[in-house]
Amino acid sequence: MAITTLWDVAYFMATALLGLVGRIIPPLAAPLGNVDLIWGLAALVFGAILLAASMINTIMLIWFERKMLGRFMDRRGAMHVGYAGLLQNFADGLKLFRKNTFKPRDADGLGFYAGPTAYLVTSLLMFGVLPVSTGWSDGSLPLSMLLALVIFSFAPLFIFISAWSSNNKYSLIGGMRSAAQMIAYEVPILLAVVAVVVVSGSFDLNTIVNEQRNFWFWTLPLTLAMIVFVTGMLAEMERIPFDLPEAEAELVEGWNTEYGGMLFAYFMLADYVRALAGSILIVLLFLGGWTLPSYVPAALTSFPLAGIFWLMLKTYLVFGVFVWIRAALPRVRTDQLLRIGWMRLIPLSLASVVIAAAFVLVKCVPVLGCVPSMGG
Amino acid sequence: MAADVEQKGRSKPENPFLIIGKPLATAARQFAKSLIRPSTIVYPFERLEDPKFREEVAIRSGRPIGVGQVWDNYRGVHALNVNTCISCNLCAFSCPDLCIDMVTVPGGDPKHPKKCPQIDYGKCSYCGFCSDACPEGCLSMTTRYELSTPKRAEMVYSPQKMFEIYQRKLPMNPIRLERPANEDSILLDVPLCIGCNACARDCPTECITMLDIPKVAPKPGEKPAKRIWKEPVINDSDCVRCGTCISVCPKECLFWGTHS
Amino acid sequence: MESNPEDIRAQLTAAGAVGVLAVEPFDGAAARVKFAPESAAALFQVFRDALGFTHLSTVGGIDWVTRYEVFYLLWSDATKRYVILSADLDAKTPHIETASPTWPSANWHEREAWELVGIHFDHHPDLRHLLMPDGYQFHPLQRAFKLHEPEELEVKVRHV
Amino acid sequence: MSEMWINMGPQHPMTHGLWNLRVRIDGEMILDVDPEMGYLHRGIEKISEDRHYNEVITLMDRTCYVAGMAWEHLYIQAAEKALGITAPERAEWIRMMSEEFQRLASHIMWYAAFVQDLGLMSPFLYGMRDRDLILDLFQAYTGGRLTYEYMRVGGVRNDLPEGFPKQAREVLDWLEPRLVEYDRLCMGSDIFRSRCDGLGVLKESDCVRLGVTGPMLRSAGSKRDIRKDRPYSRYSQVEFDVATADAGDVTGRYLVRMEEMRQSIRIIRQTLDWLDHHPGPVIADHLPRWLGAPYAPVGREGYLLKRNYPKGVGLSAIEEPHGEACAYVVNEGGEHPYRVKFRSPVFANLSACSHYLVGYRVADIPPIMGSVDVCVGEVDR
Repeated sequence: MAITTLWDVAYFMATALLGLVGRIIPPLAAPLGNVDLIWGLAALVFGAILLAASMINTIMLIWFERKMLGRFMDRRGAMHVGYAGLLQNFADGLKLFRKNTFKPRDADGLGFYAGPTAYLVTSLLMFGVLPVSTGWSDGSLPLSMLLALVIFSFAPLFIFISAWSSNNKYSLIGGMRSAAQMIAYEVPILLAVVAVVVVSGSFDLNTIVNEQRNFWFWTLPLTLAMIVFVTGMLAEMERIPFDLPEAEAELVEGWNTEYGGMLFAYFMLADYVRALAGSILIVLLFLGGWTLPSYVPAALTSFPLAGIFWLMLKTYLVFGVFVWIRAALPRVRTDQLLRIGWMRLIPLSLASVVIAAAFVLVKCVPVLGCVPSMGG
Repeated sequence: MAADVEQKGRSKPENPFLIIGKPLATAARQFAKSLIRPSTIVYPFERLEDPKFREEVAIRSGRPIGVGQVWDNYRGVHALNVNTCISCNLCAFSCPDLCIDMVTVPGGDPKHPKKCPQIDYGKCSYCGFCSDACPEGCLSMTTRYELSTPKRAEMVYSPQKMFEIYQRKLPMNPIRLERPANEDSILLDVPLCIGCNACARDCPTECITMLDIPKVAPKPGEKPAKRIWKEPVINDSDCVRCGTCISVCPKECLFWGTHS
Repeated sequence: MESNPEDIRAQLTAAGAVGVLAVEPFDGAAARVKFAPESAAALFQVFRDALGFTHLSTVGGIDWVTRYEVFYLLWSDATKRYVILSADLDAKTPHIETASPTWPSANWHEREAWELVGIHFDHHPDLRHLLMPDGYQFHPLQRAFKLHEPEELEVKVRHV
Repeated sequence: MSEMWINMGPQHPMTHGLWNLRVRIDGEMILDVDPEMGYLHRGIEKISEDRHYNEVITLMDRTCYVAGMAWEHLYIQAAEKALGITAPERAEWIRMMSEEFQRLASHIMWYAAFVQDLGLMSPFLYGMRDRDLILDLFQAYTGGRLTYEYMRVGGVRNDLPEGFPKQAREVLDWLEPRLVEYDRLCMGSDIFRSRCDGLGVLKESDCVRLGVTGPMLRSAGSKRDIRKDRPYSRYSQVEFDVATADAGDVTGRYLVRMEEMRQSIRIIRQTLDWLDHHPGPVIADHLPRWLGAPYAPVGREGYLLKRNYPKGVGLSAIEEPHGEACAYVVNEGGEHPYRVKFRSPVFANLSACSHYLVGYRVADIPPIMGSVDVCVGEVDR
């Protein structure tokens, strides 16, 4: 069996593990050889690898942001734990882990504890859906993009639950802002995605990425859609121009005011998990995913794990742009945010759908030539 | 929505598009500059008072650190030269926070024990009045600023501890108070004096000598004056103007003023 | 910046102000106007409207043990000068009419003067504690309030 | 959602100090505000009555912890008037330079905190970085970075050290382009403009009525500046313009403060030029000993009555970075001031806060209160 995908690796590990156990304890050899059992264990191993990879990437993302933001602000960022502060976030996480988690007296216990947990778990679910390279998962979901966006939009529910149940006025205002903001920005995001679907003719992220390979990504015909999508993503991630729900100047910490210790860490982590997933989504939808344009020398894409390398590089660059925006722009106001969402982005996203449809009809771009396969 | 409150701040129509190019460019320029070396100092490892580090970051055009030199005149922990201290109490008098106690140190004669300042840094406000007041220059402030400690009692620095700091030869604050050229002296209200010797006894510099004065016979009908026929004479050049004599004078006959 | 009490006196006479006891020269201000506390409200109006002292800088009180003094520092944008109004109040129940209707900025200054010095301002719209805790019974800037004896004070704080 | 009161403070990122802004809101709309002060009340006026004239200076640095020099200057002027002492010419120029440096430092500090309230973190660090250079200068000639204890009744503590004017000019050269950079980050950004335009409007007549002074007043179009209208120190001998704006809103206050920084740089340059060519004493050559320096405490009534001390009342007013500050020092003879009364500009500016907050949104509170530049130390004193 050739090991080409991560699933193969997981399956191989599960087989080997069960085989080893069967070798040591011969009576168990036959029942352990059950294909379903191997498949189940392989799924577990697959999930564990995925979780570890995404968590490490998330924490690296936090480090990346801290260092980069530091340079934008003429300072250094984390310095001392590990080389250039690489392990600082692990140290911070350990500290939060050791802290006491306490609940305000009048807070609702179930919501208070379940909210952040569910928020983190649903955010992590994203990585089960997003393909990271051709060798990542076996097969593909036909509607994976839709599924990713659905998972992505779970968040306001849990934020609101945790905000409401922590029984704090700031949390409440923050939760309401969060809900309003995320709902307002779902619409332009979905419309921008429609433009992508129109051009690629598929809801499958694998297909979308492969389609882009032929055509120097889609930045030119889908520039407008990309701007709308990135702006919407900024709002969905609650990053700085749109971080009203946790606007610390007026709302202390917004919806996570009452949280401390590990529950706060859940929120922080989930925020960055969402940031990572969102950045990956942007790369997949607009920047060619793990592929490079077809005229790039093959040597650049043929080394081992090249797909993951290029995807992560692009992801970090996209996230770097977010950090840049954070370093340079103040936060907008709630009404302005909603006005930007409803009055500017939605018309823009509708326009982007029209533009995309026009491209599909013409199948040509003035400078770059014609692409017969466009539009599926 | 309460009807009586007018909604404000919504009159100006907003731009259709938000122009954000300038701040982005400014941040990017700063990013590029900081890539070489950010302006911050990695504090416990790099210190501005360290001359080697100072040379390294010295004048470099366009960098905020090293725009100029750094002076050694920070008002930090005190250094005390116990040997030259004359126990004049001026530092304790001058302290606005009452954080200086005069404690006995070994070395004085048993009759007049030598007293030196002990400073409670929990109260000290680092105003420098004490080192300004010190007439002998034995109490001065150093650039040392790290004195955090887990115990509050350790914030009280005894004279010996400050003497150790003195012996470490840290950079001292070179600024001395420029004292006015012709200061007030201590004057005597002669008719009030009873010659009790209190001022001469307590003078830290021993600049007061009690001189005999001719005995004045009581006028007829008056009781003879109850006094010792001596009078303090103050050697102005030795006087540090601590005012101890004024405060101990039982008859309030010494006062500040100018010879004229 | 010369002190110019004659000018103030002339203007006050022209405006028909009553209750002015004395107009003294004062270094740094046009004059110090002593007035009788009973005629405060009318005099404030005169100073604001006739003399153009539109800006009330501050209100302060001094405890002179045998009497209280309340002083108002006014500024005129037109003539660019200060004037000090000052009134003596009796030591038992020092009180004077509030200046808040004339200068709304007096509100907080009078609250402060009331709680720190103990001068009561009649008809003040909102005479609550400002710097001290609610229910604080002492007036710290009175001479009878000595420092270095905090343990003798019993502070009753009302929790709202 | 029904109306509710929320407490913004005493520990809240918006407050920049220790005070409590109670806000009644309906949704995001502010219906009423009620500031609660006094969390930082240290009784400075009372403590001053128990201290020597010079020892009050240590309190002045702590009155407003970002504008210590200005408050020292204010108090020293009043105390000198009350005691009948004049400082030498050079000391006055050094004081003026110190006050302008302090204004620069205070405004930069304000800029840093204000922009950070809007969610923009990098200008905060730029501001702190540049303010540090001014603090270096303060350290160079006073020995302190925040609590200077520099001015004395009758002059200043010491002359400027050698090499100071050179470094001061270098710092000014560094700061001038930085101010442009600040502007690019704020005024160049439409998000910033849309956050600040038309917020917290207070018309000139309202400002005068409510006792609001300083940049808040000048942003509404008034040209009142104590430095111009009633020149103290040597302000009559330097050239500068009074910064004004028209709108009276947050943007206006921003513009006024930015322009004031440029004018401060202008004043400092003139002052440095003057100081270069006029060496001289910096403290009055004859100070009564009972005043100028510490001595054994006497404090007995009999002594005080027997000796003749001058009596007097001193009033001084300066244009502090936050606005018009006044000091009223009563000298009844003796070593301690009889009564010290300070007029804090922020105290008055804050007392008007219901007039510029009601009707706006919760999200507008940080920019509006940021533009007021609250320094709780001088409100509570």
